[in-house]
Amino acid sequence: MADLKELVLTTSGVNPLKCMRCGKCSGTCPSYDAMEYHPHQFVYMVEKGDIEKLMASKSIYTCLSCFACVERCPRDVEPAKLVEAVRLAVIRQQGQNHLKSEQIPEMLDDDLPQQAIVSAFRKYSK
Amino acid sequence: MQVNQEFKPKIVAFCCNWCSYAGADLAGTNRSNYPADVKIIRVPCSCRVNPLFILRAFQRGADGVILCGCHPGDCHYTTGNYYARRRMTLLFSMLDYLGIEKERTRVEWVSAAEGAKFAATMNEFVETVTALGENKRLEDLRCKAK
Amino acid sequence: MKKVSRENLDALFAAIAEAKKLYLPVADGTDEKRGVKYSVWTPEAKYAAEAVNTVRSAKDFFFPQVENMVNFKVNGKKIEVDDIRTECEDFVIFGVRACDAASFKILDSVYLSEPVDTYYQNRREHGVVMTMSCSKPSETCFCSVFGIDAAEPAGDVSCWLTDDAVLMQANTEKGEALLASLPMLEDAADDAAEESKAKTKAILEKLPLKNLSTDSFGGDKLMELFSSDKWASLSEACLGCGTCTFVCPTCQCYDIRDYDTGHGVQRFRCWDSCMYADFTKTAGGQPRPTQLERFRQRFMHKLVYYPANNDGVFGCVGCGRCMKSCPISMNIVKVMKTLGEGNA
Amino acid sequence: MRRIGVFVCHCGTNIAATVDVKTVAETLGKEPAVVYATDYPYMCSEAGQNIIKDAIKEYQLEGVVVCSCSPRMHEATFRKTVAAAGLNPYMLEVANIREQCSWIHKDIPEATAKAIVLGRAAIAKVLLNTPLIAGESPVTKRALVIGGGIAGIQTALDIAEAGYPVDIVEKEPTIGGKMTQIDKTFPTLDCSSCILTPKMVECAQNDKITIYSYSEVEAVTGFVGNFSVKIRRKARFVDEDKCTGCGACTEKCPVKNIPDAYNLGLSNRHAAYIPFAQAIPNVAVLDSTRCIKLTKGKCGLCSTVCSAGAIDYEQKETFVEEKYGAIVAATGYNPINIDGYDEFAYSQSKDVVTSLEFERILKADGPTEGHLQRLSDGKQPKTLVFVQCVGSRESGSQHGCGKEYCSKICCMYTAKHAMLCREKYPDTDVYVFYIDVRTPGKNYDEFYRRAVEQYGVHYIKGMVGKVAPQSDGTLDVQASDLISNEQLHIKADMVVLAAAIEADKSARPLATMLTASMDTNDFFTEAHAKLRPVESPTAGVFLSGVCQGPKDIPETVAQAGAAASKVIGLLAKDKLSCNPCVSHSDPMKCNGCSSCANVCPYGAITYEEKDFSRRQDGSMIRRVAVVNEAVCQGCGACTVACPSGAMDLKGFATGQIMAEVDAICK
Amino acid sequence: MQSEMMKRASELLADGTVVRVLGWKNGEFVYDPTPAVFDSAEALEKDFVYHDFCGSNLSKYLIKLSKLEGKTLVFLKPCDSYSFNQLLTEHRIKRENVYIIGVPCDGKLDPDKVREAGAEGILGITTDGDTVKAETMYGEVSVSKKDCLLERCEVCKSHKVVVYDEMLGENGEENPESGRFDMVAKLEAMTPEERFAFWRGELSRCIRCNACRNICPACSCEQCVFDNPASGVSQKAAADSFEENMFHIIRAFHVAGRCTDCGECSRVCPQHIPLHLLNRKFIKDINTYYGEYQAGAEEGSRAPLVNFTKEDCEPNVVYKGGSK
Repeated sequence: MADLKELVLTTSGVNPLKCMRCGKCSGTCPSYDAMEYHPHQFVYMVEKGDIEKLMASKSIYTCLSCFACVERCPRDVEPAKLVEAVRLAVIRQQGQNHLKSEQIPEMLDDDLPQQAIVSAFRKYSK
Repeated sequence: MQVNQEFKPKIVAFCCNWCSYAGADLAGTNRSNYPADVKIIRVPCSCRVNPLFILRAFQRGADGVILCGCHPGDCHYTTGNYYARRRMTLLFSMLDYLGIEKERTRVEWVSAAEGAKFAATMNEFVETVTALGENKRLEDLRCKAK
Repeated sequence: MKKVSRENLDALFAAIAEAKKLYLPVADGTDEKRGVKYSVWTPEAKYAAEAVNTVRSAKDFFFPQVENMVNFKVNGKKIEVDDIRTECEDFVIFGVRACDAASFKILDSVYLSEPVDTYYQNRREHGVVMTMSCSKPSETCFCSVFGIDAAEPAGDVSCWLTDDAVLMQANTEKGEALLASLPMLEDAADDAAEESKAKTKAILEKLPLKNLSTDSFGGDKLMELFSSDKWASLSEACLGCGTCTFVCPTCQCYDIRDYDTGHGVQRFRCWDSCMYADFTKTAGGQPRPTQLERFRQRFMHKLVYYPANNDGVFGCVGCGRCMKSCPISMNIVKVMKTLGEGNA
Repeated sequence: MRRIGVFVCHCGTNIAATVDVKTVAETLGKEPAVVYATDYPYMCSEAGQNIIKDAIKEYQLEGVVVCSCSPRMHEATFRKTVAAAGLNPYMLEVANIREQCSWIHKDIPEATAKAIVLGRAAIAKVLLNTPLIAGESPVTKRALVIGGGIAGIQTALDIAEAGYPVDIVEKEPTIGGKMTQIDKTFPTLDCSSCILTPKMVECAQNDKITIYSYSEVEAVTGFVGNFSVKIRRKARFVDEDKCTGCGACTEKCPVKNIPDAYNLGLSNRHAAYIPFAQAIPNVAVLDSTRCIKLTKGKCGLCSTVCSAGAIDYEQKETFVEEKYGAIVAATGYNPINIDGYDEFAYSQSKDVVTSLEFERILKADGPTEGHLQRLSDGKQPKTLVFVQCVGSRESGSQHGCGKEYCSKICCMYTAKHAMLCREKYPDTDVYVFYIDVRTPGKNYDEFYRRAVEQYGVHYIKGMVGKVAPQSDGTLDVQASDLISNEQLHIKADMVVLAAAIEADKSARPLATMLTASMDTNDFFTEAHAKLRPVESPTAGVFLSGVCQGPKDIPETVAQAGAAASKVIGLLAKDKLSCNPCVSHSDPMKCNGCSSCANVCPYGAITYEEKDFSRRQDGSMIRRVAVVNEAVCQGCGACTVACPSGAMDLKGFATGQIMAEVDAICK
Repeated sequence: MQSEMMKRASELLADGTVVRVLGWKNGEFVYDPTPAVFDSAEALEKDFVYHDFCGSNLSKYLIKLSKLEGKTLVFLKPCDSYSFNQLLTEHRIKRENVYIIGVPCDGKLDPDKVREAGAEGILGITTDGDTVKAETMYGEVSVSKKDCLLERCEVCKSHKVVVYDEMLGENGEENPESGRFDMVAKLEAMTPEERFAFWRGELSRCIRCNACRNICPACSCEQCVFDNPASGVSQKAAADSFEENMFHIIRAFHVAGRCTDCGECSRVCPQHIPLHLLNRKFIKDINTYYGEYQAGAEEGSRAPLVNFTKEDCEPNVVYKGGSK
């Protein structure tokens, strides 16, 4: 789905076309064996627009977000950011508005970091 | 500032023969797009560009003027762009001091190998000048009358 | 004679401005020190009644510094001529001093004699000059030397300032018509201005330059003055700028230039100065190659050539502007005194 | 008004596809001065040039405007064309409606309108052109080659072969360059030294060739045909003429713990040394930073053992100044520093080496005397892993030293290394991790296939992610196999990294001295990427070898020969015509203030006292500027520095540029 | 001071050191002395003056005078001496033909400021310490001297005569804390719109009389580009607001790095346009971007615009610069 790809690209800020398919991300990935789709495949699948397969795969949760792939990629592609973007897409797909702005004030207390509210909004509202 | 959708700025680009003009040629060879509003004048070196030429362009209706030369240190004539750099710094500062939009003038160093940079620079400059709109503060109405 | 109270002066200006464009001396900018200039009247404008004179003279109204004359358009390989002349709109200049009013006569004799300068004529015909008698002359004033009476200024309408009113006397049909169109004017006695005139005359008597002599000058003194050896020392400090000529109410030289606008050509004239190195330069070169000759030209013109051709009237009105603005403080008074030494 | 002709080129469809050339010709034909305007598919063709020539005669044209490709491409062509028809060649202007119009715009009306404006600007300029006559300058029949590697050697030999004297400046104590360090060469596997050494010797023996070893270019002035170069000869503290290269000093020298550059620091040398056995010149050098005599004033052992009396502790650096007609840059390359690649454990393990270090290990005069050994324990490795593209093809900023380009030679030498390992030590397992195997070149792919098919080298597509030294002395190589889609761990004994190559650091300051342009990677820019690949845009400066871009030995040698032929072509001329677009000063307006001389990079401006006596002014002698037209290069710096506008530049006069501005802004 | 100057001048004329003296000649009123050349003790006795209104800078006259036979004696005030040095640097003056007597200066007066204080119809002016007394046709007016100083003297950059053969009186010191850039900084702090309005207001009053150019010691070209039809920018009058700007931008640019900030341009402008603010902007920029440089402080110094360093700032410093 084209707009899903668009969503992943915008939220991740990654340009998969920069990938030269060297596989260093996969070569460096510590959870490679736990993954159905490996980092280099991930990049390629996003490029092809195969987002739904990725969303359905457990791979996105086996990624440790250790960013070794981001660190090592010779072309600055940042595969881990794509994984995170797909995770986000999944959350957004879950549809319901879990959080409404009216609910915020009563949830506020001094210990709640501002950042938590913002990211909660990103994740739980539509 | 109101942006007129129809407004097409007039941009004069002075390019040194050895680096930037060749860079512009390379942009062409690479088929890199940039707006047709940019017209290039070839000069032997950025140091050939007299502040008078820049003012003349504004007088004659230019909305932006950009000077491109070899990167400092790479001047075909060794030192030309160092002088151009000082001249333009002071000229632009003066134009700003007189309240003329400083974004209308620019210097960029573009080497013969930087076709992509040339196109990107021109795209960005045209965008900036388009956003500024027509040059009103340094215009000669006589030259605008049809 | 007519009068209007000083409180009603602004209403009078408003009434004039309703029909015609009205210019009057006001402070240049907010800063008084920058002097006084003629400006279009607006309800906010404050008439600078005290200031003896504007920095620029009133000749601008009839002989502007830059005037477009004709346009040419290049259309393919053809050239089209575009006559851009239009009828000038009516205007009134208020507060002109006697010296400037006298300068108009000098300009007229140049521009309105055959062949008539139609650009000048157009403006002159549509302008009404309202003069104002001087109340606070400066030490640089010497109009009386040229027979001008600052208490009796010429113009279409002459005005005098009293403590509570402005008195007006029409001198021409144009002036009559203007005054007749102003209902707020009241009648005044014919001698109502006498007190004001007397005050002015008393001050004129105290002017330091009132005794400046013109005896050594005039059309008949051509050869002896031209070949005087004093020009060398007089002109040695002259920088060759055009300040004196540009502030002078009687300097009337101009240059005609073409400006290529890219779409066509604008032919315009602009003031020129005989002090400039390229004045009247031709393909053959400059007729006056050094500053001495150019300097001499200016003063010979005012003091000798002009009177030679105009029944002895001098080409200077003694406004004193050049005395205040010359960068090196050289001026016609110093020239007259130096050349006159030993002759008078 | 001048009679101008306008000639609009279609350039096939290159221009005509986006610019309506008919409309351009028609519109420009209506310009006031234009008496003839036409268009033609290829103006640069003979037929096209004939159209111009015929029109010049038929319409008595006084100026010509060609709307075509960049003037950098065909200005010279069309100048010859108009000259052939009797016009001064400088009565021509080219409007660039291809590179700067048709190729960058897609919209036909827009591109057409722009082409017309560019044409108008050219017409406006040509109306103010003045006929210019080129002066002449003599050519110094001597060439300078900077860099004494295989590129420089080959260039020098070829130039000398044609009979012209040529000097080689080499910063190291010997010529030979990188090729001396290499064991075998692909794709024939012949011995590098065996083919290089004879050429080095030939250089030394050829009486047309002077070798300035251990020397650097200090300053360059002048211009094509007339360069003047100052060469700094570093002090080697050994008299080159006396030294016999016997090596006695190097043996007796008590300082022996200095990393040997020839072996990339894998072994040590003495403070007195000869870089390697076949060095040319075969002359010892004292390392001034380590020699005890030179640093502390004691020792002097080498002097006592030198039977030739060649040791000279008092030697000072000297300078040679020489004139040259042409200069060839052949500054070569170096592998990049890969200390930053932590993931490959290069800095942690002695058994992770670069490919050039591996060459040294394989070569008989290397630290292991040609035996394949681990540098950590001297054992012969059983499993070797080669990693390709280390630092090449990188756009990332992680390591700070990566290069975006392909280093071009790594695929082939890695195949060579793998093959040599398997050939000499059939019991080794060799793995090559690659992204792509690039083998364009005669017999290159066949070579690579032999490595796979005949020698059983394991080629695995996929980049190594990590090399981790293990406690048992092995190296854990972690990589992904992209074809089988699995992650591998290989227990390797040795890892060889194919480090990217980069232009030698001396190239950048040299380019500045030569006023030659460089690209962002510090490779010299060629005058035209396709048509003038061995010339720099700076006239008289030529390019040989890797300083222009990565290339292997056969390509380098080919380019070296090409550069030499260009140099020979230049030196064969007795005179060069000078650029007539030079500055000139109007003495009537000149103040003599020296602003122009202050900014002139060539010292082309001098002053003289000139008498301007005029009527009444008496004697008036003023100081005025005079331009030496043979020295002036036409940059125009003086024209702007001049406050009175007395200085102007022929061909790019103030009036001409303003006319262009006016036409463009109209 | 005046009598000492006359005494030295007469001596130097008498012993043949110099053949002429360049100084100031008494005017019609006290405030209007004219630069003049004197060739005898008698001439000096008759007309030579030196007082608070001798503001004009004599250096420029030496371009011509130093080419004449024989030495010219000139009196240079501190600011004039900077102009002299700059002209020497540019090879415009033959040093060997000039004998310089440096005269100290504690500020010159601006007659317009005296008038401004209410003194119309000035018949005479006397200075007594810090008080300036004007006798006028309409009575006597007293003003504090510091209120009547020329603008350049209010923010005097240096009381030091930088080149002389002999000095009359005590030479002064440079004054780095003059505050002469304060107004420039104030303008820089304005918005571009405010600056535009400010300069339009000022420059639209220009009558193109060329007083600023012709008085300027740096504007001493054999032929000015504005008088040269071949330059493409010649103008005799500003026919358009553009040309008003153009003239002043180019004039300031042409003297950039060469202008010693002698302030003559502003002194002579009949329309009181603060032209020094243009020149000082360039001086301030040069100081900021390329290091402190005072034109004329040192003979032979290389003007910033015909000089460079490889590390110079890029022109985009203007975009990043403080003023918004």
